[in-house]
Amino acid sequence: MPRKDINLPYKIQYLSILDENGKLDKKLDPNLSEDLLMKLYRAMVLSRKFDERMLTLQRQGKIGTFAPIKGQEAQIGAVAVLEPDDWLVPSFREMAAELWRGKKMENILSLYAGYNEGGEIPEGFNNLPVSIPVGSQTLHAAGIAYAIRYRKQKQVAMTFFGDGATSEGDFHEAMNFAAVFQVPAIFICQNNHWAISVPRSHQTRSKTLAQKALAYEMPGIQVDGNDVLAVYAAAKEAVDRGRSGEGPTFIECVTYRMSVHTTADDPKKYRSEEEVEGWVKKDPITRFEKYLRDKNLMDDDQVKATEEEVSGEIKEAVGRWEDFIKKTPDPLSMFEHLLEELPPHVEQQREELKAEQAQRKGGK
Amino acid sequence: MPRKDINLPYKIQYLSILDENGKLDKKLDPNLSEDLLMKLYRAMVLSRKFDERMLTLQRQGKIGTFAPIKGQEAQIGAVAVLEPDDWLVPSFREMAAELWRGKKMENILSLYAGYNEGGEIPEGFNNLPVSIPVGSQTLHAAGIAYAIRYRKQKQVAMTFFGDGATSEGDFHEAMNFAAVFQVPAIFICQNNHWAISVPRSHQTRSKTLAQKALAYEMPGIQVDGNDVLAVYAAAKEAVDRGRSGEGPTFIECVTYRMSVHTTADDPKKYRSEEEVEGWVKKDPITRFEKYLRDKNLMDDDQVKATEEEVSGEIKEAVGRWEDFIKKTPDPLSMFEHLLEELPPHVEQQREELKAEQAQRKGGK
Amino acid sequence: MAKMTMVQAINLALMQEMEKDDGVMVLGEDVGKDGGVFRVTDNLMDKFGPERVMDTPLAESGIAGFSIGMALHGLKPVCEMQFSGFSYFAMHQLEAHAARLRGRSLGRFHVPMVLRAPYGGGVRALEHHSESREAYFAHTPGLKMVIPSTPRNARALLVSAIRDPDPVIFFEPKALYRAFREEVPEDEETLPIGKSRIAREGKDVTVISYGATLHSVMEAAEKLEEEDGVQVEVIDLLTISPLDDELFSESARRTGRVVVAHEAPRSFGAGAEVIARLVEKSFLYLEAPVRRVTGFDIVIPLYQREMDYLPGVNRVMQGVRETLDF
Amino acid sequence: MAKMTMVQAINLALMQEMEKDDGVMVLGEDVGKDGGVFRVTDNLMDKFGPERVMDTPLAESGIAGFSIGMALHGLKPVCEMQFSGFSYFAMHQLEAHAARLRGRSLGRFHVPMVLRAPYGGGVRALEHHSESREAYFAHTPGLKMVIPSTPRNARALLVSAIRDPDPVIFFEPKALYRAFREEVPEDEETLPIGKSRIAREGKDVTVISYGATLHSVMEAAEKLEEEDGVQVEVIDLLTISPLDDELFSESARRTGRVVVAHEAPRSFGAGAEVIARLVEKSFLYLEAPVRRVTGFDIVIPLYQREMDYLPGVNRVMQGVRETLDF
Ligand SMILES: Cc1ncc(C[n+]2csc(CCOP(=O)(O)OP(=O)(O)O)c2C)c(N)n1
Ligand SMILES: Cc1ncc(C[n+]2csc(CCOP(=O)(O)OP(=O)(O)O)c2C)c(N)n1
Ligand SMILES: [Mg+2]
Ligand SMILES: [Mg+2]
Repeated sequence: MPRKDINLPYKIQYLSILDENGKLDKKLDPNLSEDLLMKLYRAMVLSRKFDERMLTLQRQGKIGTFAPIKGQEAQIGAVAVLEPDDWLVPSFREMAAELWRGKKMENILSLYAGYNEGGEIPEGFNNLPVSIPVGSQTLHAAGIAYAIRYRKQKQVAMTFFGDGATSEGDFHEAMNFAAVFQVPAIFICQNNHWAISVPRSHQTRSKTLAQKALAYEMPGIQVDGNDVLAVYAAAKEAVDRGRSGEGPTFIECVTYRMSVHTTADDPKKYRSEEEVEGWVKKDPITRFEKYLRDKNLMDDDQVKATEEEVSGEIKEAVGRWEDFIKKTPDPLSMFEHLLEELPPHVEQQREELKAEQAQRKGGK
Repeated sequence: MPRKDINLPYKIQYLSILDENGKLDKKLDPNLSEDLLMKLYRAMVLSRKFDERMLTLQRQGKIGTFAPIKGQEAQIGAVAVLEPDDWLVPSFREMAAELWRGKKMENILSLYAGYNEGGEIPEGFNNLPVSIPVGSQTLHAAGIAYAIRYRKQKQVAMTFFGDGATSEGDFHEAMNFAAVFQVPAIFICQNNHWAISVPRSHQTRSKTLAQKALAYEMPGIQVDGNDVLAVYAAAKEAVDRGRSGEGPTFIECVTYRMSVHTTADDPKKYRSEEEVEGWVKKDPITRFEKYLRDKNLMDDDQVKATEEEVSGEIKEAVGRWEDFIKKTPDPLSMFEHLLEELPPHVEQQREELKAEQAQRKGGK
Repeated sequence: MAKMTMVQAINLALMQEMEKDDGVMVLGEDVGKDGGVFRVTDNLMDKFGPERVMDTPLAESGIAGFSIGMALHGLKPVCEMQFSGFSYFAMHQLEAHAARLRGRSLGRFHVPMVLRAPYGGGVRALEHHSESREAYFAHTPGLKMVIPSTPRNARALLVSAIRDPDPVIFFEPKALYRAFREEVPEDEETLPIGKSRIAREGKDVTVISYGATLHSVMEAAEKLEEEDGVQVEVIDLLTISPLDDELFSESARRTGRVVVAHEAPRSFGAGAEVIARLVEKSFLYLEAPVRRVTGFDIVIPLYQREMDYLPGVNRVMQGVRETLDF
Repeated sequence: MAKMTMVQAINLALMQEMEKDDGVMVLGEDVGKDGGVFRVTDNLMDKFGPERVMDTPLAESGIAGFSIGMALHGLKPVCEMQFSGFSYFAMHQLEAHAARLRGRSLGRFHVPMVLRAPYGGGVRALEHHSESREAYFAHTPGLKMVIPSTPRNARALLVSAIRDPDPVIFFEPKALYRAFREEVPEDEETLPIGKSRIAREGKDVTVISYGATLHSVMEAAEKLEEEDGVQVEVIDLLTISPLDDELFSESARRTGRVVVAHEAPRSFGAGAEVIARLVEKSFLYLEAPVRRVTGFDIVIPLYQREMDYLPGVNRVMQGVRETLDF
């Protein structure tokens, strides 16, 4: 057909550095320091163990519904590129990234145990709190990044969201705003193959999620999201681009949600055990551990030592959290932080609750 | 860089058949019957003249704000492919398409003169009424098309929207739903270069709007939107695709809003006269007329006759509309068509108004 | 008659309406294979296939707008918002189109859709999973807003909502999903939309409520009878809009004393409208100010403080007592 | 002091606040080069450049969400919804984030944004250009909802809104944009958010109103004085939420008779909340039912019937007379 082809800029590429067996593609080695490599390893192990611990606590009824991150620990590769004053704009499945950026485990436990206090933001870090309305937070990252640009600062805003989130209008608007205003925002899509029971293939018809970046003429790349080095390398490129004023980047991290969607979910309804097992081989921690062993940075003893160390840390955090609970925080705290000043009629409602509390305590 | 390229299916093409001088690219001739060619011509002239008439009526204060379509008459090429029971899902700048599909001019006048009665849907046609919230109607087309598919019918749903509309989340969601469910929907983007004062280049960073279809793995094409034959050909291909169960299509029609955004707008604030004049050369009617003259289907006399004919038609329609107004429809009609049955408390409000009206009539 | 939870009763309504009318469609996030995150749509996909029970992409405006389209072409979509807290993503589709297409087309088209959503607190859920914002929809002309309170009336009202020729927002009090069982007849049963009911008769004071709060009110009424010998009449609104102001006005005229109870924030909530109607229709009968026992005008806290936020039995009792003591 | 239209007064507020604080940003559809479809933001782009006066892509949720982000990073975005009828596209961003980020972050972050939108009827506009849905936002804890009524108070309230550390929805009665001029001091002036004012003193009856309707009420008050010798006190709410229930309650206690007037649909509107507060706070002082003179519970009709829809002078007078005759 003699129609004219239109040449489109940008193409979509795929990046993988460490394969499933921990073998490194040397040409692509981001050459991280040994110290950083070890830190990444430790953080991934900590996240895995803490996730397991949370699951236990949930099953024991000590905390409520939460979204496990098992299998997605290589997300740490992305935030490892950031400075504390860069912005992290997470969804609800970035516990590993949050821990890396100072979030206290006891706060995470409190949040999922139903205490607003768990929302505490780690000092010195620009982390937004967990955002549950899918996709909605991506716009905040775009706006923050604009403010950074306007203030001529060097920060970036990195937002995380799932494969399902790419279906939301807000995602589209965020990508478009970010591209139009060329802001230093990094869009990290955690394509973990499932949005609760809906598989990636049914969420959208496109072959990749990365290609959605073309709609906004934004650089987009697909990376092996279980390869912490690939995630790091892609994020580094994107962050550098952002800091040097070259605008936003979209990164699709192909990973897998190895656990339940949330603890209220039963994946047996919609996916096979085999599928899950297929991904065990691609586990981000095992392959990274193999790589470190090959590099002689890691041996059996050190693996054990790391695990013990993080288990100790977790135990301490759980202890601090239990102490927090024992202090049974005042329910009147629900009236805090609504607005800078509580309006009189709400103040009055607070008094109603206070009176009721007093009455309850005073016998009855 | 040794990253792997990902091959994406579909590419974006550009289609133009009649050039600015009315010269036909023979290889691409859709071979329309002379009868249809003449009908298209006549309809375009009618739309142009009616648009001009509306502008006069507006300037005289006889009708209120409306969105002129001058320059976008080739949109008729798209609806010319449809059957009456196909669905037209317009925005607010498809007067030409609406007229083609049975909409009465007197109703259009009534609508913009502030009478809800103007919303009357032409009998026998599945035309949705004008939709003002930008982009929102695209979802209705997707849903209608799904219902068609579910009922195993052969209809299609064709929706129109502007370049600005592609920024709305609803557009994104509609494209995604349509592609995922492979429904017979045709998305016709009237890229008229402006969304009020915002130029296409600032609306989104992508080189074309057509490439946005790639994000949904939907066939997308850019056509010369001032070339009624190209619009027809692209729409025909899309409608055939839809009818044969091959899913949706996105068509970007590159055209130009030669007049004001609405009669409340002053384009001098944001665009140059030269730009507008540049587009006069690309006028969809002049070039089509040239083509018909070259084909010996048209001569001076016929041009004149057509213009007189349509002017007569318009005059009659204006007359019917004036008669409608003289009948000064009952304000109580505002309570009609809220729900199938008016709830008692609204019925009571209707009575309040009725009493007030009676009182007013009965001399204060 | 089988004893059913509200989840089962709603499932029954969907099942039977889908059997009866092949134009009834179910769509939403995870409503198909997963059967919905609360299992309300369980087994529907097995029975009716993925063409009628559709797992959609994750987009609420998309779901609502797509449903509007389906309805325009003659189907009867019953779409789900996974939680009412995400229904505001679709607010513009509901306000601008679902509520208006009948009028805009002078009656040529109409939008017989149902938008179902679990709403309200009490299930120890995450943020955004406990809101009660029925007033948004009740304030929108062209929409109907229904909230059932028991398995049986949930089933009957949902059937009516599906058959209704106009858009119905159907909020399901998720705290009641599995809270108790009730006999639900296998045979078809409907309840008129726009009518409330007397849930308990009494002569001393009227408490007007709906949804999960109704059950706190019922318990409070029992206790007040036991402890104070007071006979509380309880009105269950069932439909928030159009509001049936006849039944509660009539009750108020008898008792002279009224309390309104709901878990939504107090200000600009449904309670205010109830009071306004009472003032308009029964002013001279009111012997005491109408009290509102409601959620506070704050963001509902996470679950540890949720029970202090929600208007429970004690708070209702106190409200009634104050109203009686006035 | 110059005599200004409301458009000019709002423009002045933006101009001066932008001069004073380089963190104040203006964004929205056509607010830059075009100066806004009502020219409210005229000349701002020339003066402050496109980095501070941003023509955004056409996406309301985008504008709101982007503004939230800007506010989080310390700026003070004043974003515009071209018409309030399109603000529901952003409802979820406002409800889920603007209103909650302070709480969710335990006060570490806050969202000092203003969302401006022309609202209400009376300018012979197209569909979706005449709505009054302030109750949606007033019912949303964490948001403030402000509606000015004159050029001078529009300017002063907008300055306060911009300086407010929390999100403020600022609805501008578009019928008043150019309806009349008022002296507006060049020098800085603010008005507290959350406070209403007595627009006219009187002793016989209180009419509570806001926005464009306030002016019908004022005219009705004059006429009632002339024709019936009745002295009407008029309260201008100015802030819808948080509602200043002190001032109008105090007035109601003096007059004993109250009418509430607004153009929004009656049911579940702001009038209901006013009545509820009156009942709660001043029950024993009310000598007659509080009447609502409001828009009907229907979709506001196109402009030929708009004046029959909107509560005009006659309807207010009738409401007052009925209240006095009770
Ligand atoms: C706007 C909105 N709609 C629905 C939900 C309910 N919900 C929570 S998570 C989820 C799936 C998210 O999928 P994805 O974006 O892929 O992220 P993942 O959970 O896989 O990390 C849904 C539907 C929500 N939180 N927000
Ligand atoms: C959701 C929404 N936001 C804003 C508006 C106001 N508005 C009407 S038309 C328009 C520009 C539309 O541009 P485009 O989509 O390119 O269509 P065009 O007017 O050029 O035909 C705007 C902003 C609207 N009608 N709906
Ligand atoms: Mg996912
Ligand atoms: Mg345009």
